[in-house]
Amino acid sequence: MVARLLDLAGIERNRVQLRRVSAAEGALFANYVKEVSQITTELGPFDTSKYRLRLAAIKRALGTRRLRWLSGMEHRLSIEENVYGEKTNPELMQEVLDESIQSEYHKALILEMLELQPLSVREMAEISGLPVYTVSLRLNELENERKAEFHSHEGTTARFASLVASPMSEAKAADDSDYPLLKDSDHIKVQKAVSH
Amino acid sequence: MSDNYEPKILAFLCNWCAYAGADLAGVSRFQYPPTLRVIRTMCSGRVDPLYIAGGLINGYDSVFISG
Amino acid sequence: MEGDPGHFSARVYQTPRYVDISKCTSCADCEAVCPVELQNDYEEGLTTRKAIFKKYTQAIPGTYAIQKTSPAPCKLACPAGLNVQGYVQMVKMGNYKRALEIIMEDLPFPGILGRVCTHGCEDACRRCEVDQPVAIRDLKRLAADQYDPREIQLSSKPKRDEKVAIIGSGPAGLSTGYFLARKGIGSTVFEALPEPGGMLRVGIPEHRLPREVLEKEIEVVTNLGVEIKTNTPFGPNLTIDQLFQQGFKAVYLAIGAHKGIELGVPGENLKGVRQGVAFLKDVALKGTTEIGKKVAIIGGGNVAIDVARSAIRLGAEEVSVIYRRSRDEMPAFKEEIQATLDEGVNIVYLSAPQEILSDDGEVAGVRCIRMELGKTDSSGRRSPIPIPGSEFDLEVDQVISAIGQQPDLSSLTDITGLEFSRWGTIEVNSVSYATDIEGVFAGGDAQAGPWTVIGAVATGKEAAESIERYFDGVDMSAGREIAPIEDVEYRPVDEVEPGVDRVKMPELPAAQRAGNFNQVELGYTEEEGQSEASRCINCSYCSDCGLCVEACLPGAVNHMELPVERDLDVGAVILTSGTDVFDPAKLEQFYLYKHNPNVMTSIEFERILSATGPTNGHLVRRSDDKEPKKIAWLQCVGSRDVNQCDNGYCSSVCCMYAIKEAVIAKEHAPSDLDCAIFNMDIRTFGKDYERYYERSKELGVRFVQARVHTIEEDSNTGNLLLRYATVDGEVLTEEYDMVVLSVGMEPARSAVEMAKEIGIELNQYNFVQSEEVAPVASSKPGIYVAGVFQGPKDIPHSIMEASAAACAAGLDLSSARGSLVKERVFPEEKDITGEEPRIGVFVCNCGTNIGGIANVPEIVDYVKGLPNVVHAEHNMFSCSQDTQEKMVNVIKENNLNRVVVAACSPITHEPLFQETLKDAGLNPFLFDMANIRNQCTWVHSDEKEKATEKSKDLVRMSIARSRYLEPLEYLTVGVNNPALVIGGGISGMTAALGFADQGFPTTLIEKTDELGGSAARQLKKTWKGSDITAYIQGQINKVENHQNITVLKNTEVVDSSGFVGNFETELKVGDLSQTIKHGATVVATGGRATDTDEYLYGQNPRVTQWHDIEENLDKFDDINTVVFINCVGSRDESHPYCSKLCCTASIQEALQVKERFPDARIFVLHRGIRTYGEREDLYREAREKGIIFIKYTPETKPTITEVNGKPEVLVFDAILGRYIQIEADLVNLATAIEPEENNAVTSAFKLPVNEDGFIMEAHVKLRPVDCSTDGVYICGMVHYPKPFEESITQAQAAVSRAVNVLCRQQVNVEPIVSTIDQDLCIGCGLCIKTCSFSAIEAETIEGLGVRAKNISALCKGCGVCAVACPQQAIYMNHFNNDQINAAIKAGKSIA
Amino acid sequence: MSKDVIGAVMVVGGGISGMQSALDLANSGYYVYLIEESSAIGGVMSQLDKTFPTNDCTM
Repeated sequence: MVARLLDLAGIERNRVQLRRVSAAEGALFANYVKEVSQITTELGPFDTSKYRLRLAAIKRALGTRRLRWLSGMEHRLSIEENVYGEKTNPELMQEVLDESIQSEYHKALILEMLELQPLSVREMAEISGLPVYTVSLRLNELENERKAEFHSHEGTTARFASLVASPMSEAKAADDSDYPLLKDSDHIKVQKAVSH
Repeated sequence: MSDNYEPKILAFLCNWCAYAGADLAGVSRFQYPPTLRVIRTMCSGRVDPLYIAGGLINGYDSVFISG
Repeated sequence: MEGDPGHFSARVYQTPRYVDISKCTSCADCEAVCPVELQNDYEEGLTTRKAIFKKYTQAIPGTYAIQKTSPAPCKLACPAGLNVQGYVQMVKMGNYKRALEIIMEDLPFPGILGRVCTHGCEDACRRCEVDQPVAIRDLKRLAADQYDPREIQLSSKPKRDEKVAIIGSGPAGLSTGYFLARKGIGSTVFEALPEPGGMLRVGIPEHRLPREVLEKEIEVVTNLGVEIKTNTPFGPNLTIDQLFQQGFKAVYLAIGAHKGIELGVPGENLKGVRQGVAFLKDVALKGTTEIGKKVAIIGGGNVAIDVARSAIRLGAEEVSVIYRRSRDEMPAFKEEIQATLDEGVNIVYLSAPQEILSDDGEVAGVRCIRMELGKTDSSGRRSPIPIPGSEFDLEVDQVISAIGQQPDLSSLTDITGLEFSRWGTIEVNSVSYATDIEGVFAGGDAQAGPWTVIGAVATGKEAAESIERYFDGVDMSAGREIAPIEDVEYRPVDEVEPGVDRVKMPELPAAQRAGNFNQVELGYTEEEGQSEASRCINCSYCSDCGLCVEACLPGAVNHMELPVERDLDVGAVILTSGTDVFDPAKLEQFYLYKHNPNVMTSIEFERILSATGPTNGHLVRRSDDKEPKKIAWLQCVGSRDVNQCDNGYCSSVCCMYAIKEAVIAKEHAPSDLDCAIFNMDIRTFGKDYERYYERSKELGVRFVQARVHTIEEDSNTGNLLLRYATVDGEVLTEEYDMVVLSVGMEPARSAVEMAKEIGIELNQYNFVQSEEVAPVASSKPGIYVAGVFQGPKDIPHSIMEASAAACAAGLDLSSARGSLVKERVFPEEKDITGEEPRIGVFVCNCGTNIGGIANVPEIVDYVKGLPNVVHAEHNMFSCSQDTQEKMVNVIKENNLNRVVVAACSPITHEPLFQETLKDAGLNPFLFDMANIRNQCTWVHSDEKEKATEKSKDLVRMSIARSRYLEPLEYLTVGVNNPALVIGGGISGMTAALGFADQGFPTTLIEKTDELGGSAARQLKKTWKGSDITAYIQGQINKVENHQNITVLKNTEVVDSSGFVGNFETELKVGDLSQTIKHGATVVATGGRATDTDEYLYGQNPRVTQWHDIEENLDKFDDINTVVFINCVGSRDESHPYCSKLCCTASIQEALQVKERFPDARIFVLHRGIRTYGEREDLYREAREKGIIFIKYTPETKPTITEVNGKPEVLVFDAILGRYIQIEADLVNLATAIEPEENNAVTSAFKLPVNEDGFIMEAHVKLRPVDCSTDGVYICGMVHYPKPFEESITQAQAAVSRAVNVLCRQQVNVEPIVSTIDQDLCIGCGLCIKTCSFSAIEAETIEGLGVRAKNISALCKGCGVCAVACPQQAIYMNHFNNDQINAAIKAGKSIA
Repeated sequence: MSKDVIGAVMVVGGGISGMQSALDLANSGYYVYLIEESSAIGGVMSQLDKTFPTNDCTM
């Protein structure tokens, strides 16, 4: 899933590497580190500023209930049979996955853009490089989900604004500059102390 | 690529498999480039996709997960 | 070992490690300096290791140990007791300084003795058993030549004020002065001659001992403050009383033996006749002396040879040495005799002088007489007898006699109280060298008679010791006798490769020797010395060179450690002494094992495959390091073999490990590796083994049914030719790159000896004799056995037996449970809620492991600058005892509430530091480790700055993470201790009794209405033939009226909830339900033989299965042909596994039929007979009794048709190559075994079941009795089909595992678990599905609906649920999001 | 069975069986003396690379 998102954001998929190493394979681990370092060196330094917006979108997309549900259920849905003993065929499964990842990513991107200031569809298309048609389609979905709404008119162009506080902005309000990711809600700590 | 450019790689190593494997590489003195910044987790399953995104946002050049 | 069950006292001998476990940090600095290379047994001799070694990298205890036996033969042979092996090893390493330090511990004159010593050590050198002895003397000289002995720093005791007078500056006198000086006692040496050195000066000519060497080494003594007064002969104006008056507290007489012995022949006092010693003295002192043209020298010792060679150098034209015996008896050095012959001296053997002829007062000749050798005289040499009438004359103008010396006692005779022996030597106490006069001692040649230089030095050393004791008023001879050392196991000689001959000492060519006294032996070059020194075979392993002591920073090495004999008072003993792998060297002529390096045992192959092995896991041939293309495995080497070795049993594991090695080898080898396993039958009978075997076929492993008898070798390629006959009789030869011998197991030799000693009965194969009804008990009550010492078995079975033995031992001692176990008590924990983080950082140097690469002080300074860090320091070894105590104080003084240690790996050391935090009253989870050793300095050792940078980053990440650490409490869960056993068969009953006898109340439930299970119904005898019906009935009675067991028949499990220690299970007893609370559950629902519709079973009464044939034997009387068919329904699609029992059962029944109907023809149709372990004897017995075994394959299955009422079997016989027809009277089938229906139980306790319906254990190999849900254990056939005694073993094992939990009041659970926030949770159940430990359950809370709830006791803290939760409602203790994010950010940013 | 029973067991041999017995006994409240001939426990199993049938590493 992360790989698909990276593709969408135009970030090299190879920047995320996975390997399987057992506790006895010391030599293998050393070789993998060399391999991964080599790959990363070839990819060159990763300039976060260039991708700041799109990374924020990825983060927001990954935080959505839909994608987390899908990543949790993916294994079960594709491998195990359902109640009637049928298995979903893999291609269909993949299609559904790709489509939902893409839609969530685009919506997240739009919300990130609107985060800065109200924008029109055309402006958003220019900034994000997405085709106008996609932007308006996603914007429409956001409106249905009451995450974005019409904001104002300027001449013939209509601008929209986001209704949702993105985890990014919430962080900005809370404390220092960097982007905290997943904030533990405070009352978990209280609840934990009580339970045992 | 200038040779002094040293990539920074965020590594999530599972405590029972990869981390122990890395220790063994150390004991047997297998040399490898000092690019890793290791975070030990109880299992590779613990690595939330958000951490991967977090890693890239924070400027790591790549993220390496080993179970 | 004595005593009786419950109270044994065992005497245990502990060999010293010579390394203190509490101090050693296994940093390996000592190993780097150790000179001794030994065979590494752990690597099966493929690599070498040092005398100080760690058995393997991950060894526990992870510290070093030194292998050392008693002092080497060379050290014992040397009169002065030099540590020969020590300095020879130092010369090998080129460390001449260290070599001299070792030598000069016992000898002040390395250079001198390096040239003139009689080297008794070389005769004792065990290298003689290989080729020639090590040239020890020449190596000592090399050390003295390479490094100046005068610069060696010698340890000496503090100065004392007593003074000693030493008479005579020979080797004895000077060395006494040397040893006294080192004891802080000053001494003055009085020498009669103008030059010091005694015989060294005047007795040994310069071509053997150059002057500068003598001068240099005398300086060694004088540098220590010994004063030498020359030209002061002992006598009238220098008497003992005067010396005592001058303040000397002791006198040491070392005047040597300078007087020659008269020839006792007429004409002796003619002018031309003189004494050899006087001759040498003149040459030494005056540089020359008058010499005749033709010189005759009488005598055969070193003095005679020295005189002869000196005479040649002084210009004598013709020199002849006259010796009354033959060359072999000459006492002079062999190499000296050879040298003198080279220099033109002729030696006249077997003749003695009778008279010296004179011509007007001048010597004109010498009349000699021929001798012949008679009987050996007292000196051990054959005494010479003159042959009458064999006189002959030698025309000479000078005669020098050198037939021996004796002390010149002229100056001593008037000393009252001085005794003399009949050889004219001073009489002393043989141990203390004290004369009868108080304060007067004697030594050297004057006391011992003419002896070696090293002997004189030795007397000097002993005398110095006595004088010191004399001054201290201590008994001079107490504890100084050297106890003889018997039956020492030195390093075996066969470990040494012969063929490296002794390095020849380079010599001055004979031509250049005339006319000068230049040194003849030129001494070794460094290369020659080092290659000669490497011939030393290190007899006592460690050479005591002491380098490791210096190299060890924590000072953990202690060579003085003594072996300890301890008496252990124990209640029970368990023998798990394991196995020695069969050594195929005995069968070398067949397998070329030692001969060709490419033939190796399976253990060696394991080492080759191991990532930590000699080739780091790279699969290469040993002969040329090439990657093999074809490897062959030969099965049953040393097993199932009664003609070449008497191991008639099958070792049970070789087939499986051969397949595994083939599969793993294929993984290692890049190209397509061809693996072939030559076998008689492939025995994969264990759980999941058959699938493993099938999968290996898919991976391309070839199985050739043939037993290769001999291996030939293609000598130039090193390849191996295997000749074998295939099933259909064709003889093939194949060439292989490597051959692996699947060697079997033998009981460990040391274990067999021990068992005999403590009176344990062994069976014919030397495994422990045990009954089937008590498989882990031995013949001696209270002593149990487990593992391979009980019989050949695989690891899962060994582990089951280990637990069973633990249960049996526990049973005996349950009254004393917990009596000797100590609980560690910690100070009260400080509450830190609300405090700002106060972080303490401890960076470790780990000797040079970290400090040598990363700049530790720089890291410490950097860390001081980080926020919340209130204290930072670095230590040499953080894990050492003293640093731990220091850390506790630092934590308290600085009121720290977080601790970060930057050192090695948390996996190995986190618990250790957590204990330290507890000692400081801090919650152990407020701690984090940065791994800057294993994952940084050790792996970036050549990039020092980058390693330092990386270390800074890693420490910063740990600090960032530590800011978010929270105190966590161990979750304690109460345990109620009744046990529930499900299934009343043999296993169930054994388990129930196991619990009940230990005092745990037990409920045994049985589905049917009677106990005994399938075994009771079917099994009459075990494979060994012992009748078990009585035993089963006995068990049933015991169970039914045991006061701790409640038996519930016709009972089934409905449902169960709770977790380990707290189960609540609902039962249906008959038709009323009942719930019980219990702490552990043992599932023993057993298995049963399946019925089949093949082979007319059920249609023809003559076709029976398993043991039912016994009824048919009584029913029918026309029994003359019986056919057994194995693998009916096993190892095919319906049951793709081996039911393990059938082969043994069929053969057992076949033998019974043969017994009752001796002339019946019996056939066994099989797909490979799997009589594993000692069951192989049954198979052999069956073959001997004429039972015919026919192998069929799944494709050529036999068929049965009914011909007038009798089953007629048609089967293809591969050996005959055609079908054969058997009219059988009876047919018996061995059908597959399935588990009894167990859905109710498996769903109630959430137990996973494999495809065949058997319950899956936590780990098929290492935890074969536990289930993945803690607190539930399985045993008997429900786990997998197994014979009667293995069911009993597994039942006892299950009890032992369960008692681990039941015996406690409460169970501590690691707090690293997940916590679900039920407000955020929407009850989607995703976490419940993803948790593989079923540690989350759904709970309905009114008003909220369904919510997920943790079962912390079962949670392993992996965190998979936290990732899967769409609501991000799960919080992971100790690895929560804040901590991980902080670490991610810290890794990159500077702050 | 002698009268004063001692709650300790001597396990002779530090291989896989010895270690398992020792662990079981220690966890069941008995004091264990584990007697090993060589300088470290582990026995023959520690020399193996992988174990069947799961191909786990033996370490």
